[in-house]
Amino acid sequence: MKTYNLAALLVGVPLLMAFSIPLFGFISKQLAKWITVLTLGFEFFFGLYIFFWHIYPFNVIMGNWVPPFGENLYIGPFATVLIILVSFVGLMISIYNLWSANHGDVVHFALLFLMFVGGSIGLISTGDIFNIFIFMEITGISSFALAAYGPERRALGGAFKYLVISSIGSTLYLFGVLLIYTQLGTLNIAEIAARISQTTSGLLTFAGILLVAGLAVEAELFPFNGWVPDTYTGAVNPVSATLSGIGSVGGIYVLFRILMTVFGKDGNFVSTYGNMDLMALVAILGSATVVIGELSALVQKNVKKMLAYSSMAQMGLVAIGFSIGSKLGAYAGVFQLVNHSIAKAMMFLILGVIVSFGIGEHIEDMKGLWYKSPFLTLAFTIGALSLLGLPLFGGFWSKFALVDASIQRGGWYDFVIAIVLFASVVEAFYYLRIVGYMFTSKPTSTDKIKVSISPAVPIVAFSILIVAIGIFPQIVGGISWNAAHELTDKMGGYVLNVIPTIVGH
Amino acid sequence: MNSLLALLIVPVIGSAAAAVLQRYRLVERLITFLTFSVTFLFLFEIKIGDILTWHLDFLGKNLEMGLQITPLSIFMLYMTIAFGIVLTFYNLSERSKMKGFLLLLTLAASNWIFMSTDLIGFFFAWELMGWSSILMIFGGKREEESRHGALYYAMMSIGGSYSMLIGIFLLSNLTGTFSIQSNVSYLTLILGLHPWWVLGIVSLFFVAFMVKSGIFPFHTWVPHTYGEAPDGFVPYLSSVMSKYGVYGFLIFLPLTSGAHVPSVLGLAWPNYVLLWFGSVTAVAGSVLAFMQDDVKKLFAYSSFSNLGFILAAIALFTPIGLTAGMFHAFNHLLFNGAIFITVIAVISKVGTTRMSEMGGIWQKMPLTFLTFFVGIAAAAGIPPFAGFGSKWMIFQAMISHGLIFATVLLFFASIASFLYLMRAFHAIFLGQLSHKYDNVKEVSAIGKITEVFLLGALIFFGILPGFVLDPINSIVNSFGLKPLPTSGYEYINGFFSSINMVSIFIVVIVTFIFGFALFAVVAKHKKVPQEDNYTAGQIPQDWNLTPEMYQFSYDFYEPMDKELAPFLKVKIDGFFKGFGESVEYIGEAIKEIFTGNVQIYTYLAVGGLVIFVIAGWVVW
Amino acid sequence: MMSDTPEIVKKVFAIFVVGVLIIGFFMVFTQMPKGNEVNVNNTVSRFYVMKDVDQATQMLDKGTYFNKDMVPLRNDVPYTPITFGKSENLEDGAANVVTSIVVDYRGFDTLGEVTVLFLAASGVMLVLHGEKRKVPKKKIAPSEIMYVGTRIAFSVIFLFGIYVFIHGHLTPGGGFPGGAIIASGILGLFLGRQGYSPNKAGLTVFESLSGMAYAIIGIIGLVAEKSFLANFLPTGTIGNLFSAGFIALIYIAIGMKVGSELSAVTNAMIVDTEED
Amino acid sequence: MIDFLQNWIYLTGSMALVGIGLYIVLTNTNIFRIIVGLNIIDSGTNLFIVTIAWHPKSVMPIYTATNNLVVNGHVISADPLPQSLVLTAIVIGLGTTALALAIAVKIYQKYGTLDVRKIKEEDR
Amino acid sequence: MITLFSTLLVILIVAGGFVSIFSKKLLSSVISMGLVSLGVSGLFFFLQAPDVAITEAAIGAGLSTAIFIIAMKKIQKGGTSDDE
Repeated sequence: MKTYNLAALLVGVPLLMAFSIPLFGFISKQLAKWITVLTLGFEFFFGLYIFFWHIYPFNVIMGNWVPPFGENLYIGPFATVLIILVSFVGLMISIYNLWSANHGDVVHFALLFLMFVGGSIGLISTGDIFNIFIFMEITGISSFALAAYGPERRALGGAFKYLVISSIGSTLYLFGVLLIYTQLGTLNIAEIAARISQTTSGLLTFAGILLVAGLAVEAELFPFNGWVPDTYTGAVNPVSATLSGIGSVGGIYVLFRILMTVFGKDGNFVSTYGNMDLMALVAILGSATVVIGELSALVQKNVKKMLAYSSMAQMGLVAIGFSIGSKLGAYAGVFQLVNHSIAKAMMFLILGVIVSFGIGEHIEDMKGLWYKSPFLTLAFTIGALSLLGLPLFGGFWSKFALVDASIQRGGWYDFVIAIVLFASVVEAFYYLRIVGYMFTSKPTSTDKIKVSISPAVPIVAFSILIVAIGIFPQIVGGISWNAAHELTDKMGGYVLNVIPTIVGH
Repeated sequence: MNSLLALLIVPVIGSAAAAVLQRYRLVERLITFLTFSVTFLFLFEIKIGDILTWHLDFLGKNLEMGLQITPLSIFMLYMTIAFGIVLTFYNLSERSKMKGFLLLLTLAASNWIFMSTDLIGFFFAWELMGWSSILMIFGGKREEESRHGALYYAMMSIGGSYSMLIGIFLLSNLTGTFSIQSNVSYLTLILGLHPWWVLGIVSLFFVAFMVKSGIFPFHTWVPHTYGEAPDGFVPYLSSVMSKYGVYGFLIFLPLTSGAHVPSVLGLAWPNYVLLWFGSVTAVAGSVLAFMQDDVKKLFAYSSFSNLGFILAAIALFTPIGLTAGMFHAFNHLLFNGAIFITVIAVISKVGTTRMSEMGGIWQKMPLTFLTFFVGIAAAAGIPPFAGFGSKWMIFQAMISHGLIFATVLLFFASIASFLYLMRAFHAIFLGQLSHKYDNVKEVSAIGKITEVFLLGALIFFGILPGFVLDPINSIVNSFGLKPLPTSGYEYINGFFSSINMVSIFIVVIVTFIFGFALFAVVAKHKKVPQEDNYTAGQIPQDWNLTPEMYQFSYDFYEPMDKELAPFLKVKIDGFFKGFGESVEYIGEAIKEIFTGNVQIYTYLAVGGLVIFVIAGWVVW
Repeated sequence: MMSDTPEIVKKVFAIFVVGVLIIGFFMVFTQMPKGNEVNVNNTVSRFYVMKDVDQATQMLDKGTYFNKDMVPLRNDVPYTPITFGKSENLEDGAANVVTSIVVDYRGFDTLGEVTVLFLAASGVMLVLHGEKRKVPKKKIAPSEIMYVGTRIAFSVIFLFGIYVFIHGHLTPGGGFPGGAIIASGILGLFLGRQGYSPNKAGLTVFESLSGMAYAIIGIIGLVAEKSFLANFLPTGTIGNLFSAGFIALIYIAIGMKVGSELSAVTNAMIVDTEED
Repeated sequence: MIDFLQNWIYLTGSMALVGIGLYIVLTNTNIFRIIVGLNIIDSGTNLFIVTIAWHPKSVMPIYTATNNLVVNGHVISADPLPQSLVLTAIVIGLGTTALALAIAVKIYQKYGTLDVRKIKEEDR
Repeated sequence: MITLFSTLLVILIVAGGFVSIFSKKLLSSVISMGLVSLGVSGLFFFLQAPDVAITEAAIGAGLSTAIFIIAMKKIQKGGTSDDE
């Protein structure tokens, strides 16, 4: 067991800074936003440090109580890649916020945003199943408040819907956790994972269903994703970007941490203990989500809502990838998660810039954008083509891997992938339609959009990253493979790294 | 720098430069042209057998990717890049919204497609080519229609790619490698055991190729897309991009014609099916073409009709069939390029694509007229131009296999092609010149150079086909078939006989001069204005006749249109459209799930949970 | 289930859904230890109660904690009896085991919990931002008794709240209820005095500083004991006021934080609102 | 009878609360009532968590002069861990409730209604 | 004895829950929610969880209900409001 307690700062620093932001807010509102940027920059570079110096996998022990007695953070390859992803996306959106967040209570907005990202990082790194609940609530409550922020009233409606569904979801999750506790008497993920087969199978199944249902709310899987369209549409654009680029990452992470590490039964293809294969359940949910999301997006005329539905559908794709249960599937899932998060966050940010110039969200309003701002149009196109899985952009490789994994699994996954590919064609249609509107029509007015530096930085960074991943997939590929290993080999990849002596004498 | 790599890198660099400088149209066009030329120069550096491999850390494996030059690929490379040079040179004077950087991306992709030794690179390049051409088509003149055309193309193309993607993984999961060669040889190995299984996998690939080439029943996107694409891009689309499908077929055809495949009439089943697809495409294309009034659409149909010929020929996979197919592919590139370049020249001058509004242009654009004339003569298979030889060989190949009915079909298609070419020829260039076009001028110097070059090429390869047949023979050889005998550059050797193109050329020229002299000396003719018509005492307005309708190309084949109309009601197009509409309808219905009422969402969530619980009981 | 579904259908369906869910739960409860079957010695709590985690850790390091089937041998961990008021320098000095878990053994949870409340308060302020305090037109002066009474009551409640969180490691209660009690005292002030408003900036400063104090205590642990949120103070004798190391410090921070936060929430909610 | 009762009564109570809360959420259209429902669900959850920590012979988990938690090496107190979790859950419940109420108040101001069916935009 | 007493309490709580379902007035439903919370906190005492009981009483029963009533007052529908 390797310990590296300094990494507690990954959670500690955002908390400290979040607590101090109201004080900075007395000095200047701008300072509060800069604090967010600096803190997330710290997180990002800490993540890169962990990655490049190859410190992972390691444990962070809280309060000197080693797992399974106390709480710990476990930062393996999967957590590393997601921490870097989340902090990068967060950093970029916080830079964007320097420009965009300027009405209402900016100080508290900055604070909540910081804690949303910090909470997601905690969620990703924690090694305690109840601690996950706490961090889910941290991200949850901050995202309700963030979603309610904004000048438009629809933000409030969306936030309330999210709140209700999410509360029910977290209650279900809590029930699931405690049902497991009654059997095993511990809350540590590693110990539960090692001993999951010692539970009563009926109870385990039920607990698993509750956990899946609770976590599917954050992971945006049908039928628990009713909140998605309204909340994404209602929230201001950087918040939508955050929800889709960071929030769903955390949701998916926990869902598959629970399913594959805690409930997982090792094999060629990971399945779960209990009477019911929850992986198959999630695969069904994922397919339904993809189809419903894409078809709903197809008939949308509001671009933001279209992005929301597409976001949902993409999460379905990610879920399908993980649920295949093989290394390749997990690899595809991680890859797709990274690509989706970057691309979708960028597209919401671009939409935010567009809307701020008085251009509407309706698809007709996108006409002739090319003549107004080639930069934004190109960036949007890059994002869209990446989501469609076209080459030169990151999404190509993930979709490639996803199809490979499903076909390798065979069986009924052939149908799943057929459905997915059909839905992808639908997705291609509506994205290319927007792109077409942007490129073809002459605009009615030719006012140029001047993008100032602060929103331009994240958009440029995201597009460069998308293209870089598209050309050199090994940027994400290597660590994704390690992450896939961690997920599919639960004893070697997770449990023994946390509690080395669990195998016994 | 390795010149194989240069074939990929140079276009990409050029593309980046063109993208940055796209605001300055002429600079952009110049960069495009120069990049094509430089790429062509690198082509001289490479020779058959050159190979380049590298490794990609992907899917947790160290995948080997590579480029390799085969006789087929070098033939394709020369063909496409040379045509690209001609086209981009012409485009220097062209004004449509063609984006040079996308064309260069397409070039990089096309080079990669022809050289790739692995399926990952092949698919990557295939998709790259797909989306860059899709984006290009968005730039068409009419925004609604071009968007529709591009989306139609995108849907078909992406659908085809996904089919290929599934095929790739079915294969690679069997063999554990992505190398094309080992996959094909593996398939050959298991062909005896599971013929239908192999055919299933291969047909997944074939769908993609058929879509890209516009083969029946996936031809429906062709007219929409060709018709609406930016003018500068249409020749590339029809001449070059349709050949990717041919190349793809040629990768897998050796396999399907193997000895273990169930066969019919001495021809392996898949080949037989492909042959029929090809023949039907040829006929359908021709028939649909002569009912078109839009000139770009007409030649779009013409283009895929010719692809039908090519497919039918290569599907035979005999020496003569293959030679004929490849030869026709080459000729198609040439004459289709010539036709489309002249057509877009005319379109850019007269500003319409409707043939019924043209007429008499030959007086204004004589050189264009001549090039077009030679082009359609070649397309119609009139000796001595390129096109005659290949069609002649195709018929020989069909007959030598005893496929009488298919031969008849192809023959019918060939005749139909006379009809539509005749129509286009007449409607655009002959007849009376409308006063609208009094100010129309011949193309610019650049255009003239291009046209002269194409004219020369059409005649040169028509009378000295050996220059093409030689490399084709080496291709045939590389497939393990015995190439046809060669006997000099001017000879085409068929299965039954051979012809000397030079002597035919002399005969034709002599005949033509004689005929023209006769026409000039004997026939009485005078120029009349368009309105000068015999209306037999009727007042034209009573019949709702407007001057446009006097134009003799108006409703050129009206009687035949009426005869054929009932048969054309069955539309493949309608199938795809209906499918799209029903998907949209389902989408509308599904959207209603998200009503915006939080209670419904709660019901969904809790209801979903309850369903899981019940499912849990069932398996309890 | 469209919006215009008749009420009765909705109700029946809701009863069905809820019923199925509850029947499912009960079927699971039959498999769950209940009543006399509940055995705390089978859970990790055993060590928290016995304050024996160090011993268990040693066994874990030696590899004798888990048997071959990975079942932990919790009952084999050597046990040192604890006598109230006598035992010294235990690994955790709090007499209230729940407190010791909340603040020490699972202190990270509590840090998160404080954050949740903090975020909720911030969220309330974010959402209700832009609401102006309307100056009440007619000032109803509350009766003198009310005025004096609430002030006296407030001081008593305030002291009680402080007592509750300072004695959190000895008696039931702790930072959260203590803070809530203080907040309810302030709520009383609202009732007693028309137009009362606490010093908002002061509340914010208090809130921030106490939150930062908590985080800094965690970081001091990281510096001093090489572990975030580790106890860096001596634990003293169990049952004394000055025992349990940093638990009292943390509970004071939490108490102040929760108190000021909930007061701020109450204040944000209670001001008369008007669109700006 | 007593055995049966003490095994089941608390579980029944907690489940009844969860059910009642869920029923309220599912059938009432008033935002405030939905929040009431969520709160009741929370209460039920808390009761459930404390119940699984309890056994009939347990004592409270606080060392005092008279209260021995460990007898013969066996812990006899109620399980303190779930109790500490409940503390967390209660505070989180308060946070959610406060935020929900703030949003509800704002919704009433902006939409002019408390009916969840009417909280939606025209263009969906 | 304690069991019987707590049974009674549970019945009361459930009754309180039903009141909050069926009461026409929003205020009474909120109050009954507070009572449910208070009853639950009483049960916590029986369940040997004094910490939780105090917290639930102070936060769940006290402050939550108070904030509820404040919020209701804010929308001026407080005491007399019916739903819809």
